[in-house]
Amino acid sequence: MKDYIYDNNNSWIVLDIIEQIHLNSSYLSEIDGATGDGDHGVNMDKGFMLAKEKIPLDSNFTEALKILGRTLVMDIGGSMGPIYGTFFSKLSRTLKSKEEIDKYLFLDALKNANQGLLDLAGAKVGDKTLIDTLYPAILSYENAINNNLTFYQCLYEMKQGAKSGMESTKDMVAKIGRASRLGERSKGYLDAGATSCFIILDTMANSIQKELAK
Amino acid sequence: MKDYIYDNNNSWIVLDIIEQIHLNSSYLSEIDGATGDGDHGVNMDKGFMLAKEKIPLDSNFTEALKILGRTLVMDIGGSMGPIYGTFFSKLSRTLKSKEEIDKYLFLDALKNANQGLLDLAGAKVGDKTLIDTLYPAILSYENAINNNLTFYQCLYEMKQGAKSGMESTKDMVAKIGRASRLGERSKGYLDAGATSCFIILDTMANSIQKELAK
Amino acid sequence: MQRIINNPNLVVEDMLKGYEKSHSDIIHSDENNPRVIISNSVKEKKKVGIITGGGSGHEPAFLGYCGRNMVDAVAVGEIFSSPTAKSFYDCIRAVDQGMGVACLYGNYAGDNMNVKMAIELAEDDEIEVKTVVANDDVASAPKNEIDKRRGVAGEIFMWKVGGAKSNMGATLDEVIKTTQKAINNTRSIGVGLSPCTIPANGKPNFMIEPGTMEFGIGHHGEPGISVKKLSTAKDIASNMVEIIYNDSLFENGDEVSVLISGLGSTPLMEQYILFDEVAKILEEKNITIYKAYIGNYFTSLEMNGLTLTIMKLDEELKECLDMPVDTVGFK
Amino acid sequence: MQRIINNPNLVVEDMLKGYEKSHSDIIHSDENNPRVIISNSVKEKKKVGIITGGGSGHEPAFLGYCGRNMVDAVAVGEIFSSPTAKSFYDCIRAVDQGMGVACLYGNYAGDNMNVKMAIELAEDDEIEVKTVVANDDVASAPKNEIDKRRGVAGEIFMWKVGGAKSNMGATLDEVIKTTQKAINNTRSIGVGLSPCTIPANGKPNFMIEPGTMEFGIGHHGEPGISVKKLSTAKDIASNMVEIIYNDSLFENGDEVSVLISGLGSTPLMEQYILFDEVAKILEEKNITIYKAYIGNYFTSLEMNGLTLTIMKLDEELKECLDMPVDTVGFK
Ligand SMILES: Nc1ncnc2c1ncn2[C@@H]1O[C@H](COP(=O)(O)OP(=O)(O)O)[C@@H](O)[C@H]1O
Ligand SMILES: Nc1ncnc2c1ncn2[C@@H]1O[C@H](COP(=O)(O)OP(=O)(O)O)[C@@H](O)[C@H]1O
Ligand SMILES: [Mg+2]
Ligand SMILES: [Mg+2]
Ligand SMILES: [Mg+2]
Ligand SMILES: [Mg+2]
Repeated sequence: MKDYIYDNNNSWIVLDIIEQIHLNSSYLSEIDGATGDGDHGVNMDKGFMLAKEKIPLDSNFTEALKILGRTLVMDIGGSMGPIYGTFFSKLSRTLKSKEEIDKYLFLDALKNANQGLLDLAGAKVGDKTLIDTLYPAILSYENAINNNLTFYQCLYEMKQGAKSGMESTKDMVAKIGRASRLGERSKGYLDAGATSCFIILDTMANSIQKELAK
Repeated sequence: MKDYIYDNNNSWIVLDIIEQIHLNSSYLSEIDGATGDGDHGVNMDKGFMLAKEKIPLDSNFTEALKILGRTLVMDIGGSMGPIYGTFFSKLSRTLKSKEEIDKYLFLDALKNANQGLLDLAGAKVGDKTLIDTLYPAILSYENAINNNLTFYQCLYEMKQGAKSGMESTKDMVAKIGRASRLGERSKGYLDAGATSCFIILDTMANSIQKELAK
Repeated sequence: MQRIINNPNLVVEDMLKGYEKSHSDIIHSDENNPRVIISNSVKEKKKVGIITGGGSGHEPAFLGYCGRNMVDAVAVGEIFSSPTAKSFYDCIRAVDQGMGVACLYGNYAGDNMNVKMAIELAEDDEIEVKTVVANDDVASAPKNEIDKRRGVAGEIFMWKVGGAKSNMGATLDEVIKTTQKAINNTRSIGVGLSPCTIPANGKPNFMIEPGTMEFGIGHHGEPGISVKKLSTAKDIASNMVEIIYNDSLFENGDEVSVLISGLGSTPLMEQYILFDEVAKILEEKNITIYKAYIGNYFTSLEMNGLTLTIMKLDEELKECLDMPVDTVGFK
Repeated sequence: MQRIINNPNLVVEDMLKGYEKSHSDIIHSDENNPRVIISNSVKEKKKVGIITGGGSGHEPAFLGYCGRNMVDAVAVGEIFSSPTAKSFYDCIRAVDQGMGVACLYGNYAGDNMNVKMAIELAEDDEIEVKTVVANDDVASAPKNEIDKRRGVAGEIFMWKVGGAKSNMGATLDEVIKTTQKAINNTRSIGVGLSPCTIPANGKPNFMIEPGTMEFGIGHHGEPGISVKKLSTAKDIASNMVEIIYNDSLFENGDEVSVLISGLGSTPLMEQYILFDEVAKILEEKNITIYKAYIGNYFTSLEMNGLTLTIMKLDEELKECLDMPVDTVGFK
């Protein structure tokens, strides 16, 4: 098994993410409906499907990330547009510095994306947002690197971190965004953004793992 | 016992009517609330109390009727203002032709008032309005005259007619005014205007009877 | 009842106080009768006086249409209840300048009676008063009983045209003739999606089942033609235009003005959505929209629903519509 | 959900179609972006461009304030959701004439982010963009965190002043300075009596118990300062004025403009009743009302409730308020 993937010709990883968001869009809206305005799936689907049209099948992974990021920033508005848009754009910008993407470069990319997001959106861990998925996912990934695990294994750890991060939002009281309207009553429900963020990270990890195993 | 009353100095008969409307105003609004907009008592009370201020204590019966009629026409608006206003104005106009009011003159007055009302308001017997009280009341009064009963007895018959007229509205379906909104569902409730009309006729009859008995 | 009021029996008084204070640049109330709202432009030029009046709860109607080049004086009634004969009479007196007065109002029993009595009073003062009685609501009676139809939002076109015509210097007869033409050329239809509550009553006096709508509802909740399943804006628009069209007034090639009025709690967004559908249908029928008005022009407290009004235009009516006015409710 | 719509996910698209058709005398949409509404008066004289944007569901805000002497272009978002960065960017491009663009919008996370990104895009085109961010809602954060406060109906005064200033020929810095003064001089407070439902969601996402009100509620149902017993208009007015007054801006002798906006289903009648009480309190405090605006100026779909906005005036702000405009929502 390789311990890196090529940037070249790997836009399918991004298309996988788009596919999963599309398949889960009703589910995401349903979760958002419990504490928010029930449109998270619709918002995400709109932007991701728009990007799909624009991504050439055999383009680079980072090129596809860039198109997705730009489409989200430009075309979905709300908070999700700039937030996920920035996330994917920053990923792209870091990853495209090399032709081979190894576990260290991927860590840098995740960290830069996370920082871009924190600068822009101002949510903190514990606010019951997608940050609560992203932050523990990166932490688990970094721990795995520090323990000298392989890229494949690091991605496995990232998925675990993302999952428990997402699940942790169930017991949180929303402090930001629409769900904060409910205060204590927001407890007991997953956060919609945390869930979509899990789907994104989980799918990306799975696809990279597939590529590593080729 | 006399078989006529004087016009002179008998404004108290009108003041009695005003008093009874005032005392029953909540009840009238309550009935109106069941099928209409719940303001019949308020509407009536406003106009009648305004008239009370303007009626000198020792004035004539017909003068008081005229003031009441004019006040209602001028100052309460809606349908009740013109309808009851016309009713009392027409009563006044017929009755003031003589100084002594006997049972025949009173019949003329009732008939003229009734005609004025029909010309103006366009409601028919059976529409579930105050006409359903007024019409049988006049009919009973006229029958009593035809049977050669005394003024006092004729008034008793009028009260009976008014009462059963009012009660007949309970089984009617409203065809006019606000309650017609309910169609069949207006059944089972007294009509508010029919009830206020009963109070007016009943009180007027009682007071004239008192005067006759003096 | 979720309401921002003081005494529910004094809502009209309280509203009028706020109205006068906030619009003293446009209107004032009669010195002796707070239920009479008079345009500040009254008598600033010699012309036929234009008055109207009706129950409250329809704001901005009726008082919002009082102002330069539209209505000169408005008689204000209790909620959903005709103004007094005296208020109509005071309006007549406030606006007459010897050229007569046009009283342009809606076809309701109470208003008919009170206007009739006010006119009798004015006769004693030798003021000539003529009337136009709006009967634009196609849902309220069949065409062969057109005189029984109620007036609804079409009254706004009636006032606009009457006010303009009078300001062009027309005689009373001319004002009446043109205004009558305006209302003869106007048809309206309403739909109700949820009821309203009169403050002094405290509960809605009718119900509309969720998922249904009352097609043809009146401005005070008078029963509609039928209770229908609540469908799409496209369907609703098509039903509304159809019933107006079936009244055999409008034809291929006509030029019209369209007015959509929310009844109270229907968001503007939905009014525009409905308008888009109406415009598409009219285009198909080769009817041109000269002007469109969309908003809460004639309400029924917080009722959910709207009315659609269409007026067939000719050059004279267009000229009247185009005249600028200075009122609270219309521009 | 009792609504007159077609596809609940396309309400904004459908509304915009109707809006454009009915107001083509005042506005048009961008050739390539239907979510950008542009005043027909754009570029008719050389001046600083004025843009804004925000979520839909607040009609007539934001697009109703687009027109001559007010806002030159408006970016239109989904219901209660910020417009895209691209739409803000397209607005900037549509109005720039080399004198720069003032983007005057409300303080919400999404809008802040999207405007920020649009400005970055405009930098590449060498268009200078400066912003004023409305934060008039006193209920949304304490005074020492004034930058966290949300923008609500005070945005209308911001647009009015910014639009007027730019039309007087001011530079970008001057426009920004005066507009910032306008919003610094403005305070608002809202009360909610019943919730609203986003069409695509289908159910209200919060509840207000009958007999209570949410004092300090935001324009999208953001939680208020406290849930209070629903009391009289007099009490509500006094609580509203007091919280604004406690922000230590207004003083004895001030001249102000007052704007009361219904949030959707609150009848005009109640808005005037509240205004009357507000006017009485201000009079007691020796504050003079220069101009008052009452009506559904900035709504939240069919929410029941209203906002009170007060702006402290000086000669410059009065001159700006007085400039006539030609928009759908304001006159
Ligand atoms: N400032 C923020 N930073 C990070 N995430 C946020 C922020 N505000 C909201 N979110 C996320 O956005 C999600 C909701 O997204 P979505 O439903 O698409 O937008 P909206 O709330 O405008 O309807 C929430 O579940 C939360 O995770
Ligand atoms: N055209 C009419 N002719 C006779 N009586 C009428 C007519 N319309 C309504 N009424 C009477 O009016 C009564 C209601 O009066 P009220 O409640 O004071 O007025 P509103 O219906 O305007 O609220 C009804 O109960 C009915 O008896
Ligand atoms: Mg959402
Ligand atoms: Mg009643
Ligand atoms: Mg009534
Ligand atoms: Mg949303």
